[in-house]
This record gives sequence, structure tokens and C-alpha cells, in this order.
Amino acid sequence: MTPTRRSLLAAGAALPFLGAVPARAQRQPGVLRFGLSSFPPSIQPWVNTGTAAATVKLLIYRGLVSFAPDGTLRGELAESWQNENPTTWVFRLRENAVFQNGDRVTSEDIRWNLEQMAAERSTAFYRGQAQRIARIETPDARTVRLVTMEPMVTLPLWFANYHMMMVSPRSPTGAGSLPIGAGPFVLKGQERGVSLDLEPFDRYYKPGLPKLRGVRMIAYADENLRVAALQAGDVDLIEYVPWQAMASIEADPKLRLDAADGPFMYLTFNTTRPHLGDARVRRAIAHAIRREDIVKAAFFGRGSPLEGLPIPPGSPLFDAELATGWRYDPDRARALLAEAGVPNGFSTNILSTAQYGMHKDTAEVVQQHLAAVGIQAELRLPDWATRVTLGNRGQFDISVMGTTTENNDPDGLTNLIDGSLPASYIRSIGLRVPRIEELLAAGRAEFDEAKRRAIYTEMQRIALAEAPIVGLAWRSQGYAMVPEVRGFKALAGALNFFSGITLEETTIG
Amino acid sequence: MLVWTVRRILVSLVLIWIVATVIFTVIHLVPGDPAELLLSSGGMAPDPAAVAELRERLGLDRPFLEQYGAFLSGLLRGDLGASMIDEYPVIDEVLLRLPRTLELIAAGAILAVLIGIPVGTQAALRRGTVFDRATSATAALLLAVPIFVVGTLLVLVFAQWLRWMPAGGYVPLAQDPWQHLTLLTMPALAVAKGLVAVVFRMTRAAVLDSLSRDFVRTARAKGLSPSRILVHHVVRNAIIPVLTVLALHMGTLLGGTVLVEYVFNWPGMSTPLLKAVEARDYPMVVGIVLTISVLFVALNLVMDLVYAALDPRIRHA
Amino acid sequence: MTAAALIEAQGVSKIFPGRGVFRRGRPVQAVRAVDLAIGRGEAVGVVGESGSGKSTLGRLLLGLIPASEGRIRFDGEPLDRGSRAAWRRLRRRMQIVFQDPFGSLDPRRRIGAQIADALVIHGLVPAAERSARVGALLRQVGLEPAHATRFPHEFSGGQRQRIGIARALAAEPDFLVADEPVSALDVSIQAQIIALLDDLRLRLGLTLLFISHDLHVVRHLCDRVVVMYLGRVMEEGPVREVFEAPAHPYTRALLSATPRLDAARRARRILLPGDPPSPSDPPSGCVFRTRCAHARPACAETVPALERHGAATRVACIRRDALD
Amino acid sequence: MRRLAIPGALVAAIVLVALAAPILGLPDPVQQDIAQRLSGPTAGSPLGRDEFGRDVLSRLIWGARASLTVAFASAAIACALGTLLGLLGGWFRGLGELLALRSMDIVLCFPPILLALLVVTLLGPGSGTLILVLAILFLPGFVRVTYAEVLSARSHDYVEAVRALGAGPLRILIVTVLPNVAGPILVQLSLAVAAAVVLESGLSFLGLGVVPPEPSWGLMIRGARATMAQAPLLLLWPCAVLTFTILAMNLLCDALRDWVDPRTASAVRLRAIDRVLPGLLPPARADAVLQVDRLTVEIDTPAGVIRPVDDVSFAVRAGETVAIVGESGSGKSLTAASVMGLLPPAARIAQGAALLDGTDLLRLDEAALRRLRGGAMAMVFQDPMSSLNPVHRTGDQVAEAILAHRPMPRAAARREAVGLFRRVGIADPERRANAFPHEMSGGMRQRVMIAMAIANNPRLLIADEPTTALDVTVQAQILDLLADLRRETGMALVFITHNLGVVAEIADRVVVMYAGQVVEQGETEAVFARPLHPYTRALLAAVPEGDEKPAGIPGVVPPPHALPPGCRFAPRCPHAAPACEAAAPSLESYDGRLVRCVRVAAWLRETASA
Repeated sequence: MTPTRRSLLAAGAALPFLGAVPARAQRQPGVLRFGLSSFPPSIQPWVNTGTAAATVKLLIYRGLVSFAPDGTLRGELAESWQNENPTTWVFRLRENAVFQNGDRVTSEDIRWNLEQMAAERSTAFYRGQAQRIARIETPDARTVRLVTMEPMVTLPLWFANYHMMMVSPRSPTGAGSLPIGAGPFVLKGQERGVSLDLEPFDRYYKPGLPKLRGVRMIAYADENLRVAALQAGDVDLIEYVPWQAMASIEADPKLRLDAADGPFMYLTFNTTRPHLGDARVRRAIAHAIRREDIVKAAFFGRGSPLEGLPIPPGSPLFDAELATGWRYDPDRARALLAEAGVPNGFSTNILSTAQYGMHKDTAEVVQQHLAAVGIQAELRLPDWATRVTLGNRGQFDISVMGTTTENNDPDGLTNLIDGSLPASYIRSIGLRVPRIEELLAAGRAEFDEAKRRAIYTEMQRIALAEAPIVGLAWRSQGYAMVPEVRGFKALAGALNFFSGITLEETTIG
Repeated sequence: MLVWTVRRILVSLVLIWIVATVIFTVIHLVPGDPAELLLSSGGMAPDPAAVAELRERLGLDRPFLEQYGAFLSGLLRGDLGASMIDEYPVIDEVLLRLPRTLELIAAGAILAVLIGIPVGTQAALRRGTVFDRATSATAALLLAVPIFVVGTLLVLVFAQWLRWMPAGGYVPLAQDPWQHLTLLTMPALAVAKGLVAVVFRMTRAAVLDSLSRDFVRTARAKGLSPSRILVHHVVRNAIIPVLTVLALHMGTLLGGTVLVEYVFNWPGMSTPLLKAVEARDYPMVVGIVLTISVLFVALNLVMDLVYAALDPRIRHA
Repeated sequence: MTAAALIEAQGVSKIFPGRGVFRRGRPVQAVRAVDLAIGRGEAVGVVGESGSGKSTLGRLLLGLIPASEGRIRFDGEPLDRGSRAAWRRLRRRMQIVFQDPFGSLDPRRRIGAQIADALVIHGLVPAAERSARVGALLRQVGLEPAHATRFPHEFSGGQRQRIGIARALAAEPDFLVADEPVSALDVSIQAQIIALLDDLRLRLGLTLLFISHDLHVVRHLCDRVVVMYLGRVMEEGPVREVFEAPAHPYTRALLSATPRLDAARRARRILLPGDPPSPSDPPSGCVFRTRCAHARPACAETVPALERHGAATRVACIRRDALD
Repeated sequence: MRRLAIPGALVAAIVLVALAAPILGLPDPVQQDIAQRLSGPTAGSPLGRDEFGRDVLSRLIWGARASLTVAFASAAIACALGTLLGLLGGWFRGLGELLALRSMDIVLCFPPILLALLVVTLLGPGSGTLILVLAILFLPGFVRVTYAEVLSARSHDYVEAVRALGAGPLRILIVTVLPNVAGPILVQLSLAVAAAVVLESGLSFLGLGVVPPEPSWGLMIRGARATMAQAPLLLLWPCAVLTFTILAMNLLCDALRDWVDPRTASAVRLRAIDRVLPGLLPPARADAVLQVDRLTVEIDTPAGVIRPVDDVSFAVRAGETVAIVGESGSGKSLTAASVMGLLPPAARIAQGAALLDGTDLLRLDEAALRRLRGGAMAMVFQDPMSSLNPVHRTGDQVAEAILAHRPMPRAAARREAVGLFRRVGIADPERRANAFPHEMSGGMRQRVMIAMAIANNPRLLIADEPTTALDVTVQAQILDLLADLRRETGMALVFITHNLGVVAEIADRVVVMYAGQVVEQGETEAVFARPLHPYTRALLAAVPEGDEKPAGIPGVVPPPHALPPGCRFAPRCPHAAPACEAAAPSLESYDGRLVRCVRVAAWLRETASA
């Protein structure tokens, strides 16, 4: 306590002079200061610890492949990959890829990683995926051959995910130790709950990268403060720009905004509850909501209406007509309700959470519009943890949910609408549409682009009629930075949270 | 005195045990499952098998009483357990965060005393004047305007417009003392905001009371100067109730600085408490609450001793 | 006398537990081994300085605080036992008038209501007649019935003391303890209250225990006086006898220390040295010996018993005969 | 009561507006109009619209309903329950005390936010939960306040009086204790309501409070904070009404506090600074040790100007003791305070002079008076316990008096203080100088006060009822001490008392005062042997001494605002004649004495002939 007391006295004495003395820490040249949205609860690879942690993981670790700034796949630890037959994928490792302990990345290392992820007591988020690999062959040190149980067109996408990073089998183990990765930056130190300091890894396999002399990641949980920190010059780059601040950042010549629609809001249903088991009622709800109001009220206009399934407009499987299948049409909604035998609507409830403003605001607008067609919904706004539990247990009628798919491939929709999957708060409860399940499985196994497109078009048509979920709005996900930051790029659509990958090419000043 | 202290400590231990039991029970009663939440980050759907395995590993599948027994036996060994999120020992987290919270509260209290006592004394001396009314109204204003509004305004003015100091954050004292103090300034002001009003009101009332006492008349009859009367007799007597109330309020600030920590990014102990409740990180919640209770009880004990040191009537009664 | 006693105390002691934040103080021995019998219609004065235990004795006799030792009987009934109903019946018959005319009345209730409390609690008078009865009581103590609707702060100290007396009388008690009822009053008012009590006593046949620190006040009101020092009775006897020929050195000192108008009496003043010892740490043997000019080593040995001295007086001093 | 009016009206106005919300013809507070989102003031919505395009004014007023309902309900529940627990704990002590107080300690151990979080998570958010949370949070405060008040009420005689009447505990608690502890509880209630309004906003901000879309001030602030940059006014409105409400509640609370506390509710509002720094007085003339000439003190009261000291003159020579005697309300203490320059702030010297060795004390400025106070003139007060500062050692308090007038090292002053302790007859002075006032007996404390007064060898010592609070044996000691000191130092002593016996013992001359005036003045022995004024005679007759029964004086001293027109004693005087009421008598000289009575000559003739 002694230094504290002395420091307090000094603070009191110094207060009047703060104007005269520069109070900021000296900025180190070439070091990027990144404003995180929260302090990562953990940066263990393989484990799902949220999006802020993902950015840090993308600095330290690398997988076999990654998403390029344009959203396409590119090689990382693997320099090339190909599909030998529908169930066999071959990855060719890079010659110069080394872990940060100096060891070369070998095919045996990759096998070890996949086996660990698939192991009995693994906590890996991608354990399910890893378990679908039937066999791993390592003909030589640079070749990995993966044989899957069924045809798997989306397999390379798995290996681009930040949940499937490769680490050295010779990493230290035990409490508090971090596995060794092969990424461009090394964790130098951290002030728990405050900041993380990273320095470049000098033997990173991409020549000339990383360009930065260091990255300092500072957590700002309060979005207003995060923006303030950027405007005050405390940080150079922030993630999760709050929507209300986007306009002023765009207007500020000293700042730059890089945002793209990616995550989305939608409704799920407990179809075991009265009326909600009827697809007509769900469709009526889909037509009753004016999506623009949600975009305006919850996202300050930073987003766009989502009147179909969440397939991003840039996707090759996007169908402009199907994308507006649930457009706002209150008369149609009333007609559907009448058809379903509830012309005067009914009473129900909407589960959302007060913990996150966008969930609450979305629910408020939905409530208002449902009331307009006669559906009286009571808001239930517990904290997030309770909301998740209630969602998993199906203790709700309608719920507001927000998420993003794992990648831009329509297979990402499986998690949201495949009723054969276990009950989860991100899906509707008790709703099985066998045809949708079949089509999703078929799409996953189809290597022909045109046939795949046909499969997903049919799947969308059925989904529009059945309304297993109801899309509400795309929301803009943005990064803001000072103009001196160059080379950083926000990835489009569902890949937005992978933007951290571009930090290896970022420069400052 | 020894007997008194020992008895107080025994009663306190029982109190802390009750608090521990209550919080342990309630936090388990509250809906939400740590394993489920842990695996649901970022709006992802967890694998039910993985959730079940994690529950087993965390010991959540055991009967409640068994978990409580394990908790108590750990407690008796001085082991608060580890976080369910990242297995970080609770005691380490507390030791890391607590000094920062204490520093914040102490800085706020010092500011509150430095401002509240002189202004409160002046208001009492000028009772009924414009000064008195203006300061009383200001105190009400300070109480009324929420911390998150004041905090945001402070950031807006000092960080964004004037650019005098960083918007918020924390740097360890050892790393950069000057930066540390700069970052402490705004959150300390925000903590002081509420305390100043309290100290001001108490001081004003206590000084008014003290002024009407006979010993002030005696001091005048002795021919003492007004300043000596004021400092040595009036304020010296008024300070005892002020400090008592201040201590009580400081006690409630333990774990109550959530908003300040949030608005200024000060990594104190309230934030992990809140986060732990949100994540249903049982050991962390219980550990932090226990720490706060122990501190609260200790603070009361210390305040009684300080009170006695300041007031000889109690010391020797 | 004992046969006709209304109230009788035998070997009554009161020990208060010590208090204190840091160390438990030693127990305070407020009243020790007091025997006292008061006959019907008798007025007994209890005199002593602060810390002598006289107020504690008064409350013990009223049963307001339980005795640590000894027995107290009121009209033959023990005070410490009995059902609630019996207790209430007894309570009605014994009342108290307090010293502080400001603290003894509830500042927030009209005095009429406060006087009527006894009537309500004991159901003495039908509700319809209550105000008439309150008026009569007020008149009895020299106030107007119209005063019943006023609040205590509207009265002077002497008037409040009258109200306090009216409140006590409302219960129609047999036994009244007046605990320093005139100490806080101006001398001119003090005489009024003494006259009032004297008058009431004669008219209502009240048995009176009058507690005072001033022997002279007792003289004109009481039949008998008890002189207390540090919880013990020093001397006890008929007022006239004690005044004419005080036997105990303490009684003599007390009488002589009182400032007198009469210059002739002033010359023989006995000045007691020092302060009275603390009741939590009384001297051994005779409690007065530490300030007594006549003390001998023997005084520290045994507690002197109250023994007959003169016609009807009893004195607790082993040297009583030597001092005459 | 009148001072409650303004704050009461403010709070009532706020409550009324909230209650009247349904009949004010306001737009629906939950009706969204996203198109008009964040629009500024317009004709339809004078305060603009919020982030959902809802009318802000309507939401403010409807929000007041939610915010105030929560505040009042939670405070009321906490108040009722807390008062009950406090009453039981304070009255029954023992187990009840333990349970009532310790259970509150448990509540206090939980950080408020955590408590709110847990309760809300368990029960779900909403006004009902919020009320419960706030009630739990406020409960300890009420229990503590009530408990402390009950403890202090228990010790009051009027509570014991009701007990003596045989009332049961329930009746005592409800009829007697509760009304008397109601004041502080009421104050606590108003504080709690104010705090609840703030807490409601804080908890709603965290999403733990009122459930949207129902409006509340906290929710409005939460919503507005996000749009601070676009629509700063949205933040201003709820903050402004919140501040206004808190201010009104605080004012009400202060007024309540004053109202229930008779000490601060005096008719004249004392400006505290005047106690320490009285203003300047106009200058005039000089003469002897102390000569008081035609001293008149006035006080402005709502009932008009009163003169509690009216035309008082007397003089004290060196080595002489003059006693000022009279009933309470006769003005004797104010006379002394005038001389010392220690008048209460509301009082002022209207005329007269008080010459100390030729210097007119009444015309001196505060600095000059300060040099004299504790120096050339000193004073001893009635209650030595309250007159000594409880937190300083007695030796230091005496040394402080020395240092105030004679600069010297602290240690030297301290040594001198020990010498003074010895001189006033304190045994073991070195040890006693280290004692605190509460560690001493009353007599010893008064000796300390006297040591303090004589520290700088005063020419004049004023003793204001110095022995009234003491036992008679100790009183005798103090009187002897004062007489000795006067003899040794030759100081003049003014002794104020209502005890005629004391006067007879100590005073050379006596000044009898009645209702602010001197009625008789002369040599003590002569006055007591043959009092000339009927009041002096009546006072002497009231002393319970000798064989005659003391005779009281009927009636009371008239208050200064209702003095009789002629002789002030006439209404109580057995000898009063019509002449007495016709004109105010003047002070006249008889046999070397001064008497204020028109009938004194006649009476002298009657007694002479008798």
C-alpha cells in the first residue's frame, strides 16, 4: 500500500499541472496499438473463447490454410491442397514453415494436432469435425492425406478456421502455459485483464512479414470508450466499432472506417408452443416485421434488411428473389394468421437479453411490429447466461438471436436450420423438416458447383415456406483506424472476424 | 481489548461463513450453466457431449451438497479454487485485482476528504447563505447524475477534446508511475463524485453540531483564534462521524465500482466479479465475494479501532 | 412499624454489569444490602450524592429493575413473581415522578393523552369520562383542564413537573416515588412543588419515597430520612432527630457542606477531601472511611451494621459513640 | 412546519405529474415511429423523440411513474420492515438484537451490484424485482437508524414512566417509542427514496431494472448514452428530471431533519460563523476592574425585539466578589456573556458599556477582545463536562489557554499547566494532565476549568453557575478554592448563581436580577439580613432552610416578549398595588442599597411601625 499512498498524494498534487505536461505514453514507432472489445478469457487455440480472442490467435497461430482478404482460400502451412476423390483431401506442407520454437512443421505434427482434437476428452471446438476424418496418412514429411467418412466439400474451410490452428506437439504443458504456434507474432507479455504485447516472430515462413515491429492489444470493454480511445490517439485500430459511432468516424478525416455486413439477427421458435408449430404462423411473423426499422433502431442504419435465409449477397449461391422471400407485408401476415385459424393473433413471449443492446433493441422493434398484426408478445430480457440456458431448454416461445455463420459457404446454415442437430439456443426447438436436412447433407457432398447451387436453391425455397428461422437484419461489423494504419482489411461477410489475419501485412506510420 | 477483538473476530468468521454459504447456494441456484456457456462463446452451438464432459471435469455433475463440502474443505485449507473459464487460480486473480480496486477507492476517498471536508465546513459556517445553498445543490447534483454519464463526459472533455489524458486504461505503477497516476485521475474523480457528496453532507451536519457545543464557547473564552477553534476544536470533533460514514461507504464500494471500472477501463475487482456472474464462473464469484466480505468485516473492525483512537471516550470506556 | 409496612425491602442489592467497548468494566455495585420498610402513609426521604444509589433504590422498590439480591414485598406480595395481570395490578399501585421535567414527558403527545395513559392501560375510567378525569387531575396539581390539549413544550419546568405528578396520580397509586423532582427547578418553583406533594400526600394518604441530594428539602416533607453513600445506608431515622443530632460523620458533612444563608452555622463547616470513590471499586469496610476525618484502621476491616443510636435513629458507624 | 412547505410542494408536484400521466393526453410512450427517430423538438413532441422515435416528454412523465413507484415502494417496504426489526432488536436486546443487526451485516457484505444481479437473475428483471432488490439494499440502513433511536429512546424518562404505568411492550413500542423515533426514520425514508431513484437508473442502465419497452428514467439514460453524439438532448432530459427530483427530495429531507430536531428548529436561525467571528461594534469610553453601565441586550425574534438584559449596572473591585442571583430567565448569564463578548449571534448590545480597567469591552473589535478573553478576563462555565473538549487531554487544553496569550515552547506551557493543576488542588497533577475529560470526576473537571481560567492571571473571573452541576460536598470544595484564589491573586470575581446559600457564602455584594433587570443590589449580609425588594424576600423565603416551611413564589418569570407594563414582578408580588402596574419603577438608593420598587418606602414604614 505504501507506493499507492504516495502515488495518490502525488496524483492530487499533480492534478493542476496535467494540462502542461504531456500525459501520454511515448508511442513506439512501428508498434500497432489495437483496441480489443474485451480481454480474451483465454487464447488457447482449438477452444472457442470468443471473437476478441480470435484476433489474438490469428496473430500467434496458423492453420493449414487461411482466408485471403478477398475471402478466397489461400495456403498457409500448406502451400497447396487438392481433392483426390470425394472423400480424400491431400495437403502439401510448406518447405519453410516452422513453429516458434524453431521446429519444422511436419505432416506428423498435423496428424498429432488432428488426433488431439478428435481425442476422447478433447475440448476442441472442432472436435466433431476432426472426428469425421476417418484416416490420416502421412506419406512423407510434407504430405498429409485426409480420408473423410463421407464426401466433404467444405473440408478446406475447416482448416482456415481459427478453431483449427496447428501447434507444436512439443509445446509446454501445464497450467498457464500456451501451446507454441507458427504465426507471425509471439506473445511477449500480458497484463491480465488489461493488455497483451506481441513481437514479431523472426522466422515466420512468409518472407518480409510481419511488417509491424510489435502489436499491443488493449482491451476496452465499453464501446464508447473504445471509440474515445481511438479518437484520443490512445490506440491506432479498434474492432467492433459501435454503430452509432460509424457516421462520425466516416466524417472524421483523421480516421478511417472499414466495415462490412457479416453477422445477422434472426428469430427462432419453440414449435412445441401453441401456434408456433404452424409454418403459416411463422411465415406470418416473417412478413409482419419491417426490417428497415430494426436496421435503423438497433444498428443506426448500419446494416441491411434480411428477408430470407442469411446467405450473403456476394455468395455464388445468392439468389436475389429468394433473398426477399419474407419481405414486409403485414396484410399477407394477417391473411396467413387467419389461414392458421388465429385471425386476431395470440399472446406469446419473446426471449432476448438486456445484456446486449442490439438484442434488446431488435426485440423491442419486433414486439412493436408483431403487435401491429395482433400478436401480443411479452419481452423476456434476462442476462445472457440465463438466456442461453432458457434457449437450450426451449423455455421460450420466440427468441431473438444474433450470430454469424462460420464461413460464407451455405453449408454454414446447417447449424441454424438442421433440426436433426441437438437442441440449441441458436436453433428453433422441436422443428424437423426432413427435406431440408437431406438437402443440406447433399450440398455438403456435392463437388459440382452448378448442382450445388440447385440443391441450395431448393433448400431455400423450402425454408422460406417452413420458416425454421426468420431472418431480420444483417448488421455491419467494422474496424476503425487512423490513416497511418495500412494493409489492414476487414474481410467480408461471415469472415469478418478473421480480419486479424491481415495484421501480418499491416504497417503503421 | 484483546477479548473484545477476539470475540469480534469469531463473530466475523461466523458471518463470513454464512455469507459464503449464501453466495455458494444462490449462485448455484441461478439459471445458467458454466459449461454450456463456456462452449457457447460467440453465438456458437456447443456439442452436448462436450458440454457433458466439461460438466464432469468441472465437477458440476456431482450433487450440490458434495460440491459444497468440497468447497468448504478447500476453504479451510485456504484454497479458493480456480476459474472455470481458464483455470486461473481465484486467489491469484483476487491478489492481482484487489490492489487496483483498493487504490481506486482510496484515491476517491482521499479526493472526497480533501474536497468534502473543507467545503462542508465552510457550508456549515455559512449556513443559510448562497454558498451553503449552492454547495448543497451541487452535492445533490453529484448524487443525481449517474456515473456513466459523468464518466463519459469526463472522457469526452479531457481525452477527446482537450487530449490531456488517455481515455482510460491501466498501466502498472512499476512500469510507468506517471502514466499510472494519469490514468488513475479520472476514475478516482468518478469514485470521488459520490463520496464527496456524502462527506460534504456529513461534515456540514457534524460541524454544525460541533459548533453548538459548549467546548467551542470555552475555546472562545480562552481567547483562541478563530482558525485554531475551527481546526482544533470544531473540525477535530466533527471528523469522527464523517470518517465513520465514509468508511461505511468505502465498504460498499468494494465490488461496487463496476460502472467506474467499465467506463474508464480500470481493471479492478468489480469487473471480474460481474464477468464471473455473467459466465457463472462459480469459484470466481464465491472467491471474490468472500474476499469482499472479509475486507468489509475487517474494515469495520479497523474503523472501530480508528474510531477509538480518535475518540478517547471510547478508547477508555 | 414492619407489621404495617406497605413496602418492605430486605437485604436488597443491585449490581450492574460493567460496560465498555474494549475491556469489560468492573460491575457497578449500585445498591448494597439495603433493608428498608415504609409504612402506609409514611413519607421517607432518601438523601445522598450522585453515585450513592438512591435512584437505583427507588427503581428497585418500584420493581422497574430486578434486584440482584434480596427480597422486596409490596403490600405483602413479592415484586419479582406473579402473572402479568398481577404485575399490572401492582404496577398501578406504585408510580414514579422523575427529576428531569423536560425528558420525562413525551414531546410528541398531548399532555392529556399522557395523563390518560394510566386510565386506558388499567381501564380505570370509562372512555366517556376520561377527559373529565384528566381535567380533575390537572386541577388537582394546580393546572387548568384546558391545558390537556397542549404539548409539553408549551409549559415551564415547574408546570411540567406538575403534569408528571398528575400522570403518576392518574393511576391512583398507593405508593409514589419522587426521584429528585425539584432538583432541576428554581428555588421559587421548588417550594411550590414541595408544597404540592405535601398537600397531595395528606389529602390522598399517599406513601411517599422522596429522593433528593438536598437534606433541607427532605426536612419539610418527610417523616423519616435515609442517608446513603456509595450504595449503602449510612444513617436512617426520623427527620427531626437526624437534623438535630446527625450521628454519622457523612450526615454531618453533608449537612454542613450545604451553603447556608445563616452565617453563624457556616463557620462549622466540615470539608470532605477528594471525590467519592467509584461504585465499581468501593473501599473495604466502611465505604466512607476514605473521606472520613474520624476513620481508624478498624474502619477498613468490617462493614459496619446499622445500629440503634439515639431515640429512633440507626447509624452504620463503628465510632458512633466515640464521636458524640 | 412552514419550512416543509416548499420542498413538500416540489415533491408533491413531481408525484402529481407522474400520477396524472394517463389524463395529460400524452402520446403513447411505447409507440415507435422509427421514421422520426432522434428527431428534435417538434410541435407534437416538444422534447423530441428517442432512438425508436418515441415521444420523449411522454416517456419522461410515464417513466416518472415507474421510477417513482419503484423508489417509493422499495423505500416504504424497507422502512416498514427495517423499523420493525430495529424496534424489536432495540427493545428486546439479546437474541433479537443479534438477529436484527447481524443479519444486516450479511446483507452489507454483498456488493449492491452483485445482490441486484443475483436477485434479478433468479427472479427475472422487472419493477417487482427491482423493488425487492432496493428494499433489501435499504433495509440495513433502516434497521440501524431505528435500533440506535430505540436505544436512545429507551433511556428517556417518559418511556420509563409508561413502563411504570404497567403498559405492555407492544403498547410502549407503538404508542411511545415509535412516534419518537419516527423523525429520524422519516429522514432516512426521504434519503432512501432519493437514493432509490438514482439506483433505479443505474440498475436499469445495466439491464437489471425496468423491462423495456416500459419507460423509466434509467432506461432513457441508457438509451440516450448510445446516441450521445447524435442527440445529446436525449441524455439531458432524464438527467435533468433525475437531478431535480433528487434536489427536491434532499430539500424535503433537510426540512424534515430540521423539523424533527428541536435544536435546529429554533425560531432564530443562528448564523454559525457569528459564533466564531462576531461583527464589529461601535466604539466609546472608559474606567475600574469591571464596571457595567446601563447594559442592554436586544434580540430580534419573530415576535418582535426583546430585551433579555435591560439597563443593568454593577461594578466589581479588585479582590471583591459580586454575586448575580436570580431565577432562570432573569438575564444573568446573558449579562456575563455580554461582558466576555460571547453573546449568541442573534443578540446585540443595544446600549451601555462594560469597562474592564477602563477599556470598554462592548466597543472592542473581535481581535482585541480575543486578547483579553482568557487573559485579563476569564470565565468558568456551569457544565465542566460539555465545556471541555472530549478529544483533547486536559493538560493540553490548559496549555492551549496559556499559549493563546503568552508565546512559549509547548513543553514550557505544558509544565505550567501541571503547576496550575497543582494550584487548583488536583492530586497527582502530572498524571491528571494526561487524562481526558471523561476520565475525571465532575469536581476535578471543574478544577481543570478553573485552572484554565486562571492560567494567565486574569484581573476578572466570571463564574457562571460553576457549582450547580456538582454535589454539595464537592461544591463546598470549589467554593473554597475560588475564595482562596481570589484572596491570593486579588482578582475580581463575578459569581452567577441561583443558589442563595452559595451567595451568602462567597459574595461580598449581591446583585438580584429579575426578568432582565436589577431589582436589588447591596452588601450581601445587609441584603440577606433585611431584603428590601419583595422579590428578594420571596426568594429567601423559598429556601428550604431553618424550621419554617419554604414558601414558593406563585407563577413564573414572565417571558421577555410578554413583560407586564409596570413593575415586572408585580403579577407575582404579594404587596403589589395599583401603582406598581402604572409605571415601571426605577432603581433607587436606600441605605446604601439600590432597590427597584415603588412601594419600598411605604413598606419600610410599615415594618418599622410593626
